[in-house]
Amino acid sequence: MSLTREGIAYRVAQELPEGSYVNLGIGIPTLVSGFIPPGREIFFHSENGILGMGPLAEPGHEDADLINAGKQYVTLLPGASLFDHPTSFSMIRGGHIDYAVLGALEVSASGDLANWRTPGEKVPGVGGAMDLAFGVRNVIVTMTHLTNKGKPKILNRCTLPLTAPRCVKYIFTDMAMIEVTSQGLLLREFAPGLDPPIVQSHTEPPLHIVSGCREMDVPAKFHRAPAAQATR
Amino acid sequence: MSLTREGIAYRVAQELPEGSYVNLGIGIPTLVSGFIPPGREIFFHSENGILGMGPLAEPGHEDADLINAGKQYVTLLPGASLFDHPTSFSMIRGGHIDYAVLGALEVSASGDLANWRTPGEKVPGVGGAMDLAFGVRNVIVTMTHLTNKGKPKILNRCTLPLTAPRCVKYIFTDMAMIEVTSQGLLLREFAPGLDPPIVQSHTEPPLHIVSGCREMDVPAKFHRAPAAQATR
Amino acid sequence: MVDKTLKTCEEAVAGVFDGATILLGGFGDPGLPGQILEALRLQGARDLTIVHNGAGGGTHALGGLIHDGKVRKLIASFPANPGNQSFQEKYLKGEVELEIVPQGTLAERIRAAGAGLGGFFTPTGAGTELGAGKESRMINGREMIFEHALHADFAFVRAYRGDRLGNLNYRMAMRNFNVPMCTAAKFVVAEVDELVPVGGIDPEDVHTPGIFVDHVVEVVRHPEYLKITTEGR
Amino acid sequence: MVDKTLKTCEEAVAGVFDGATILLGGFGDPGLPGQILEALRLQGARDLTIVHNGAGGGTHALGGLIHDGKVRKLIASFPANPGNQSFQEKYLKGEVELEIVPQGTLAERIRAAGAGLGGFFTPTGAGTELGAGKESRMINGREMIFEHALHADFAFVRAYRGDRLGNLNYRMAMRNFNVPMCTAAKFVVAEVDELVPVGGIDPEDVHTPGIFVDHVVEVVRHPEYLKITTEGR
Repeated sequence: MSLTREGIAYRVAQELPEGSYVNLGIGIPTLVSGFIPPGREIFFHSENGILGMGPLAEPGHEDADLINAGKQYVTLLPGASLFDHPTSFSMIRGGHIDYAVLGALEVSASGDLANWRTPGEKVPGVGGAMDLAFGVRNVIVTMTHLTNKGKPKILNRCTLPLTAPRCVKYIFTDMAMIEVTSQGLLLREFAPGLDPPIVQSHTEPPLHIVSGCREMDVPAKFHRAPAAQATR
Repeated sequence: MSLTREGIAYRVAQELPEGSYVNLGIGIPTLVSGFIPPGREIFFHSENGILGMGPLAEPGHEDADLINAGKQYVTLLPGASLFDHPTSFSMIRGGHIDYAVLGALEVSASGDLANWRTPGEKVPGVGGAMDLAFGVRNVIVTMTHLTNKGKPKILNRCTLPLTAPRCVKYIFTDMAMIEVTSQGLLLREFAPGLDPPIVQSHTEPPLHIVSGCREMDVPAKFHRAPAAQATR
Repeated sequence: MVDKTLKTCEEAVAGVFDGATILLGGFGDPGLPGQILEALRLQGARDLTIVHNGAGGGTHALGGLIHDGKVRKLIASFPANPGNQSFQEKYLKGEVELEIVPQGTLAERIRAAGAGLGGFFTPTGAGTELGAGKESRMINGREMIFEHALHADFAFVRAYRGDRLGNLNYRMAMRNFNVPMCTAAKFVVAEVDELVPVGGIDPEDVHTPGIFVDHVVEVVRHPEYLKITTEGR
Repeated sequence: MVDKTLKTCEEAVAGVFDGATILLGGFGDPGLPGQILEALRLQGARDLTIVHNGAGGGTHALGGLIHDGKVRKLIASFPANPGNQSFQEKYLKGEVELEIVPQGTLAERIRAAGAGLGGFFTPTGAGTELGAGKESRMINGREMIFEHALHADFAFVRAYRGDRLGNLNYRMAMRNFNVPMCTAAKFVVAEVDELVPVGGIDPEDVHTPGIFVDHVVEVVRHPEYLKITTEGR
């Protein structure tokens, strides 16, 4: 068993504390906002100058002048604010954003992140990825544990060009929740039905299993059977 | 004869073209706004975040939150804008302000300006003077031609600490209007009743008298008798 | 009386010369000066350097300009969108040069130019491919790299409301790169949804003071964007 | 529910420690947190470094803090006002250290800290007494000097309206140093004229987004300022 994409997003959402300022990347991170526990106040930031974003706009109710960094039409919650790019990236680079939830291609044992140049990609594009990786206090990576060829994405050393060195704090995958520390990678949680040795077998660097390492608390609807996982 | 302080301000005011963005320093420069020809649209800037200032507020009609850089209560004209210090000094340092009219203690033949540290002054204070002197395209100096001890303020070389080197474009005094160029100081106008040799005798560096050098066109009420001048 | 209004976008782009550097405002559609871009496409200037977050979509606006071969170089943070065919084709053929700049660094370099600064030290990019070869130093225990101010000949932006003094007001997410871009070019034109009388924008609501703007032109939005807007995408 | 409001200015300054660096907002009275300053004066912390445009007037507010000998160092652009007796006395006795910074450089150094930049090159001050000894280089044909980001432990400002999320709105000339100062300290408190419900400040009118603010406290203005205001000066 492992987690669906929604399952990863669900698990990350539980981790974000009340009152935190959060930037969500494209892909799995985008799903996180849908799983924030009711009543918990979280402020979502978008690079193009929005703090306090609400859900995507309902079809037919889009505002032509209000998109997020992924070019989707969004809404504002009460207490939102609007600003220009220099201010928006002051929030990011100045360490004011508490959490960036980002996708990743590779993460190293020391927290190096590679997520801006895919192998074989012809036209590069970095967007705000580097600013987020360098500037945000807590960089959370969400990704599938393995490439679609079944190779580990958590490596001793990244092979792809880095987005930022030593920036990742937590890795949430369909198999595990891992904390990156100066002492190495700590395995804190594993997906339902897995165990630490299985997670280790799919992870290149050694994992230190914390006392209290436990199964992830994620609803059954977000679990995925091994077969489904193998075909991904 | 020479000019009163108002006369100097009057003469400077005639020089500012329609549509120009102007920062006025403290002292004689402050008086300039009162002499702008009717119908000529000039935009006055204040370092503390105002563009489009109007006259001083009438007593009893002050707005506690609206002062200029000299801490006087001011008004706004239609089309004014308000902003923070970084934006205000972007206007100055970024070369967006067309004219700064500043007081001076000394100006050198090459346009060096000294106006921030008075001799014998115990507590220094620079304020926005350096940013203006370094950043504004056309720095206009207004001052009395002589110190109150009768010594020239226009010198071969400044003796006081510089505000900025080679920044002054025009000098307006009670005796003359002088342009600073890479070829030296050009005497363009002299006060009513004076002549170029008299102005030169009160000026340390050599003055080049331009063809067409003429008497200043300033109303008689702003002329001052020599006696009055001597007592200042 | 000062009057910075223009009647047409053709006037806005009339002075653009071959080899000019242009700051192009907008992030996605909000703030993108679509009608000025169309006028620029027809105006004929070539070998342009365009500074913009992305590379434009389809074959209209920036996509069109690139498609027509008018762009020599693009300075952008994210030209990699699948919709940017015009750019991708030209880039892969080597017909357009690309300088990739992290989005925050791009905004800050433009701001620095408008603020009269020579450049700044930022952590973003240090120790990566995009920081390679750049001057670097440790500041407060962190490696930082030097980034230069980015000046331009022209800036074209879109705002919501404007007046004859050049004051601009944006709505929602339109401010983005437009606020710094208006400060960093020698010649700045904004297309606006609505030209209002002087005083029609409250002094508290002026996001770009008129001092930064040379001209304002009122135009209806580019039909391509109206379509996108009403249909969503 | 997030609630950044405080009931009193005493709470705002409770954490200030001996030797702390404090960004003090305001230019003249607009934006000056007069009530927080009075609370700070009573709080007792010493050896403070205060960053402010001037040196305060009379013996209230910043003048009072200096008068009481709580200030070890002032970083300011214009401490030379004749009204600043408290500072001048202490300075001339060598009891307060002074760092003079040009006003624009001061604002920009604070902004740089808040923006995560290490510093910047500016022309202001090159070749003068205030530029002496600083790293310099030619950029685009102009001599520029390097200025470091200016970080602080605390920032105290005054705004017009605030909400429980820390969003702030200023009126008229209140923005001044307050906008950058709120971004550049570890702990930021704003005193406000009016605490409004969330949504009471339009998203377009938020000048300091709540992300930069730790606490908001509603207080009536310091009587010294009310007096000044109604009597003029």
